[in-house]
Amino acid sequence: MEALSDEFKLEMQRRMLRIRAFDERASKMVKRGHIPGTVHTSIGQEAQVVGATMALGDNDYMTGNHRSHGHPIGKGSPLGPLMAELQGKAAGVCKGKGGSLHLADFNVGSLGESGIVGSSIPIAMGAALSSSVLGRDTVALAFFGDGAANQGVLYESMNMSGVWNLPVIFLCENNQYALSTPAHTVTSGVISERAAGFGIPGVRVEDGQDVLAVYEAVSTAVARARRGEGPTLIEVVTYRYNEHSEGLRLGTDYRPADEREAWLQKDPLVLFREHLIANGHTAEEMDALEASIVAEVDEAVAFSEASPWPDASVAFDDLYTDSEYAA
Amino acid sequence: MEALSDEFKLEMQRRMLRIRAFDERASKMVKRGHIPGTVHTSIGQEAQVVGATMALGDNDYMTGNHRSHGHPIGKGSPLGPLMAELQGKAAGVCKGKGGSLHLADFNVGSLGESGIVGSSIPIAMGAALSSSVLGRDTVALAFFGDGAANQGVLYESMNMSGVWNLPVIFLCENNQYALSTPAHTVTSGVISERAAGFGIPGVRVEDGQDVLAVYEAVSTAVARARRGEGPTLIEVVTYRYNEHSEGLRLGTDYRPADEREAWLQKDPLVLFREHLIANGHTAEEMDALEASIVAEVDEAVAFSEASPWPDASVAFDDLYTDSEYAA
Amino acid sequence: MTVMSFLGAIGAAQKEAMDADERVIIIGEDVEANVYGTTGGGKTRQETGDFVQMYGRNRIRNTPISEEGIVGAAAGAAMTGLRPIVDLSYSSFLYMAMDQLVNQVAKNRYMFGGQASMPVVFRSAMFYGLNTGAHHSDRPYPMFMNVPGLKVMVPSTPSDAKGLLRSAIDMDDPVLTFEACLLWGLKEEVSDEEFWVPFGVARTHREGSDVTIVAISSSVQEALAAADALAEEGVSVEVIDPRTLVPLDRDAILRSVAKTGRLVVVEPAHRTCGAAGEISALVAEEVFDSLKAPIVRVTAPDMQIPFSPSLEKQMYPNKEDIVNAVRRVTGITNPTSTLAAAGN
Amino acid sequence: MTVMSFLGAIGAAQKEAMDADERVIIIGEDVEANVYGTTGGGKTRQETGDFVQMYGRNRIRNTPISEEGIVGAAAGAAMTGLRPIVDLSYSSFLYMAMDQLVNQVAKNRYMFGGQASMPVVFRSAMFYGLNTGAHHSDRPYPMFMNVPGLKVMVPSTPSDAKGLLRSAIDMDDPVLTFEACLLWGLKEEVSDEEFWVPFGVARTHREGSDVTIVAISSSVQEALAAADALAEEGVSVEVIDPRTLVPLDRDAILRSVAKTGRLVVVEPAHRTCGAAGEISALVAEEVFDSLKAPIVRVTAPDMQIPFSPSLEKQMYPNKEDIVNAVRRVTGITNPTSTLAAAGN
Ligand SMILES: Cc1ncc(C[n+]2csc(CCOP(=O)(O)OP(=O)(O)O)c2C)c(N)n1
Ligand SMILES: Cc1ncc(C[n+]2csc(CCOP(=O)(O)OP(=O)(O)O)c2C)c(N)n1
Ligand SMILES: [Mg+2]
Ligand SMILES: [Mg+2]
Repeated sequence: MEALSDEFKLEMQRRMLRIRAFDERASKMVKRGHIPGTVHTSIGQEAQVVGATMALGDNDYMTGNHRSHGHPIGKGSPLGPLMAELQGKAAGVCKGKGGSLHLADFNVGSLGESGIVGSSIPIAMGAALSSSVLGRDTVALAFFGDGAANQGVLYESMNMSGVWNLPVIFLCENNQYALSTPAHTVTSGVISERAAGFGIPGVRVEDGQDVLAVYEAVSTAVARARRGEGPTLIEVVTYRYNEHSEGLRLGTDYRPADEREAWLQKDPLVLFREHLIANGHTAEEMDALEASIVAEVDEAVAFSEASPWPDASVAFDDLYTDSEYAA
Repeated sequence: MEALSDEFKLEMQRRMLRIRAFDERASKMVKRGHIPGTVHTSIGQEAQVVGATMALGDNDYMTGNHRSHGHPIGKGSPLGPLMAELQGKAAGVCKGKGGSLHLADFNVGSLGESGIVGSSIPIAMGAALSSSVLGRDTVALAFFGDGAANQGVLYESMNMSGVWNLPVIFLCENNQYALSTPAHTVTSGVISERAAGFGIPGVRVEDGQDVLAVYEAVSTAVARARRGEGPTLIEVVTYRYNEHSEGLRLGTDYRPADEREAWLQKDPLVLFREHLIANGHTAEEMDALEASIVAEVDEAVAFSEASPWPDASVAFDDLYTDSEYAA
Repeated sequence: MTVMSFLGAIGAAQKEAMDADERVIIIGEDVEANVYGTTGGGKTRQETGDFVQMYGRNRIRNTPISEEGIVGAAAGAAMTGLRPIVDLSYSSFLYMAMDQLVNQVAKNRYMFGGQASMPVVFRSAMFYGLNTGAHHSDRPYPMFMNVPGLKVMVPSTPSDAKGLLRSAIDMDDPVLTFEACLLWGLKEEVSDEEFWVPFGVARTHREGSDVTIVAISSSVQEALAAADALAEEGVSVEVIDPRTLVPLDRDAILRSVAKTGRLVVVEPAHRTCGAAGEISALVAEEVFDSLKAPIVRVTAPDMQIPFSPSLEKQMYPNKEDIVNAVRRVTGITNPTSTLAAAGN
Repeated sequence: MTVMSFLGAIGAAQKEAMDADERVIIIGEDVEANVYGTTGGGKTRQETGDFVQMYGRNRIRNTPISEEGIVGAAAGAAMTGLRPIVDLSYSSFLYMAMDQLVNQVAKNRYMFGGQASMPVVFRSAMFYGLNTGAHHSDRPYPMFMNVPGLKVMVPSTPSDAKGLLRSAIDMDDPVLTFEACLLWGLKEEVSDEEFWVPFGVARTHREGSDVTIVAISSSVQEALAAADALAEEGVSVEVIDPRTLVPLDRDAILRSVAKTGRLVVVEPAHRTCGAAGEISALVAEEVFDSLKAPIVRVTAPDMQIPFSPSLEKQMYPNKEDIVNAVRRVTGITNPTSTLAAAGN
């Protein structure tokens, strides 16, 4: 892979920091009742999110799952409307109708999260089908978890996109748990190795906390897809630092006591900060960058707080394109 | 594998002949309007059916698909009630309510065909789950086609049974076409190779016209399952001699002109007849065997013809076990 | 005008739409070989060539048997610039793709605050009455009426099939069309011009003053036959085909019942929570004061479909059942008497 | 008697059934860690240990996220000797397994002429009203009412939840239970003994003479609150909870409407082709002559569920809506007037 520019790397760190700061704030807001429902944070998984989203071009598409507000941030979506969406405000990116589980920002190619685990995988394949039929050069990437990897639709999608040689990437965010369930107790075989039987390459990124490793794997798949060589399955091994969702308190210790500690030692933000410092940046620069991101999140919250609630009538819009049928 | 007894081999030929004769008769009856709807014959695929069903024990379970009246015959079901079912008669094995697409004979462990392609695969897994939970030593086998192999539920089932180490065999009858669609145009990768990614053995029987080859592969998987070592995926390469369903006339030549001819040279009944003759039987014996099977099918038809139509009220039975809720 | 069968009319609408807009593609199992008869040429494949010859494999997408994947792919494609027509062959296979239909196709536009549009049509045939057994005889359209965000059409004549399908393809919302195979062979003169039948506009097949029959899909033909028979007994029946169930032409139905005072609703689906129940409830709420008699539903019973012809034939509403229902609401018990007073 | 929450009552029924019959097993996602609160001990896990400790992993089957596989496995297991309880967590996930539910679970016994029996229970929670957005707020029970072969229960109190669930588990037919999470915390005294509430028997929560309200699931509580308010205005309301929708206690509903002459039906599902429509149609056909007023449905609109609390709160029938509906059918426009004449 060609060397990445310093500015590009700084932008990687910036986006990872943005996800962390945004999600940490969102977590607090859930606990204080300032965000309705709950949120599923990407805290701990930022390298995997940013390594993948920054390997995509501006016109490329992606779909996500319940744990996907990091993803539009990674793809460059402005924070204010995302935060407003989490709060259910009128200025939300989905007018307050989607919420944390169903963020979408079509402006950056984010075709939406799915609260239904696995369900958005074939949507990404469909976006790749559009590219293919219409002769565009866009690619599409589906994010999903280790839990979602046991939904049959993934294999239907790998097969169909294999047959049709579609420019799609299946990216499994293996954070080793599906809610309370350890992946190894419900997964027979190795996820990335499932690709071979469907005639497509399968790649496993063992160090999903290394943003450059993820970036490289995804870039390779993107280039392949753009060359018309078809789909790739990528499994990235990572870890979520928080509970499955904010506010959820599970009764059992489904995660070994010291496991989280060990993964905290591999915090992707710390690792990449060190990398940047080793490559000519100062600690002060990094501190300043971090502070600027916190300020960005403050602004996003202010933007959201300033927004009114959506008017009750908004609930009755957007079901159909011809509003005559709306109730 | 231990040597098979002569009687066992004769029984193999007997059952293959039975399937052929039964299906050929059924085909004629469809064309004459004596069987309502249609039938999907196993003609050409008898070795694959009998090699698999005879590798199962009497108490073992199996599920089938739309092309599965050969399967209960292979498992030892009497012909009369099967034929009566095809005709929709009262004496049918399902009281005339199932028909060709939904034959089931619980007496021989046949838990039913599914007219919905792929849909009976997890049912077999469930039967294996019963064995496992209740500590029985029965195994279960799911028959399905190359077309069905692209239904996601197959992979959910392979994964679950892999994790739970269930005594189940997934048997793909790859007759190289799904209705009008050549398997190679819609299948990415190789079906049997899909097993590896799910941590279970995958076996490909290239010569599915050789009943002994199929028997050996399935017996190995059955023994494995009974030893508590879990599931196996077996792909058997075979060919259907007739049209997808009887009476269907497809407008395009979706099969190359000479392909069927080549496969007719590998007729499993002829091949095994030759094997038996080479192993001490006479052509006269074989002719007599064949004639006796034709007589059996005649009897089955007579049995069916003698049966009345089901009483109209039968349509309102068997929805629930407590008949009070039937309309 | 050309005499077209119901199936031919569907093929014609697909062809017109493919010609009119390059973004229209067809996705489905066995569409390449035209197994289900709607991806051939104008009339026969021989005459005008088939769709693969005409439009190529880029736009005619023969698929694996992966309904969930197919529907999801079509949804994703519809959100990003294509206008897919998905051939799901039998209605009984829709269940395989239920998650995609309900959770993605129906909800995405709404959830994302209008960012997505979903111009996609899902075609499927209801194969009831042909001795195919319970796995191929479903008539599941009522389920989809309960899912906001989908539109549902149930054409009952060749020209409605052509005009409604064309509207569906050209529409920016997802449409499910349920085609009764009992109607496939039905023929009539259909315009060769492009035309569009609007959604939400019922068709009054026959005017009458004593009873309104609202009939759905293949029941329309049965209802018309019943109306003929009843006319001979002096009962004047109005027969309305809603044509689209979502949106439903409430006004046409309510106006008619306000006029006749009596309603019979006929459909081939199971009774409980069917479209007939919905229409009955609508009328019982909106024009109750006009009602002179109970509202009677004539539907399939809440029973699965048996295979045997000797069993299956009794499972769907037929002319006789409809005549009896009308007699019940008009109070006529003796076929030769004139309109009785009961309920008046 | 013990004070039990709705959720606790479900756990108690599961525990009793597991103790009573070794063939009962529980299959589902996250059941091992008791994420959804029904596979713990009697009251808390700490007190009595959890189900895994009590019954072992052989009978408590924590699954991958593979709903279609799970439901299929349970169906196959039920056909071969087990009696699975399947925890599908949210009702919105049933669509993933729709083919197995409709084509296998509902049809197999019938298609195979009675050879199969299907003793299996599918539990799922309807999470509406909690700002979880359109992917977790479904109330899809009406769809399943349209599928002959399934039974459907919708308990609204802790003791009904316990007694109906026990009946469901002990029954040889497949049952879907829809548990409104708005009721999870609802508490009442529930018998510690084993008891079985029969299917097909409605519960009259309150007797009255002016109007019948048939209310479903969480709407029962809203209806009772409305009835209280209306009593103060001099309107006597009868509140009936069908408890099971398949089979439906038609007689109880028809008897009540024959007495009161007025019907309001309340449910949290979408309006079109919902259970309310079904009950309305039933009454409009069977006891039309007793009816004094239009039948009014109070339901969720035909709209998906928005996330924002400021939007979602208006989406489900509440006490106020019910009071208004009753006023409409009784002709009372002014809350302080007594029962008006309209419709009488
Ligand atoms: C179809 C479906 N089944 C179950 C759930 C409930 N659920 C929500 S998140 C989750 C775990 C998902 O695990 P994974 O795919 O690994 O993603 P992660 O949360 O670890 O990022 C489950 C079971 C769901 N939302 N959708
Ligand atoms: C879910 C579903 N989709 C489509 C069909 C229509 N259909 C019936 S048989 C068939 C082809 C099946 O091919 P395969 O699985 O290879 O079995 P074969 O007929 O070759 O034995 C198709 C598409 C169906 N019955 N069920
Ligand atoms: Mg995970
Ligand atoms: Mg095949």
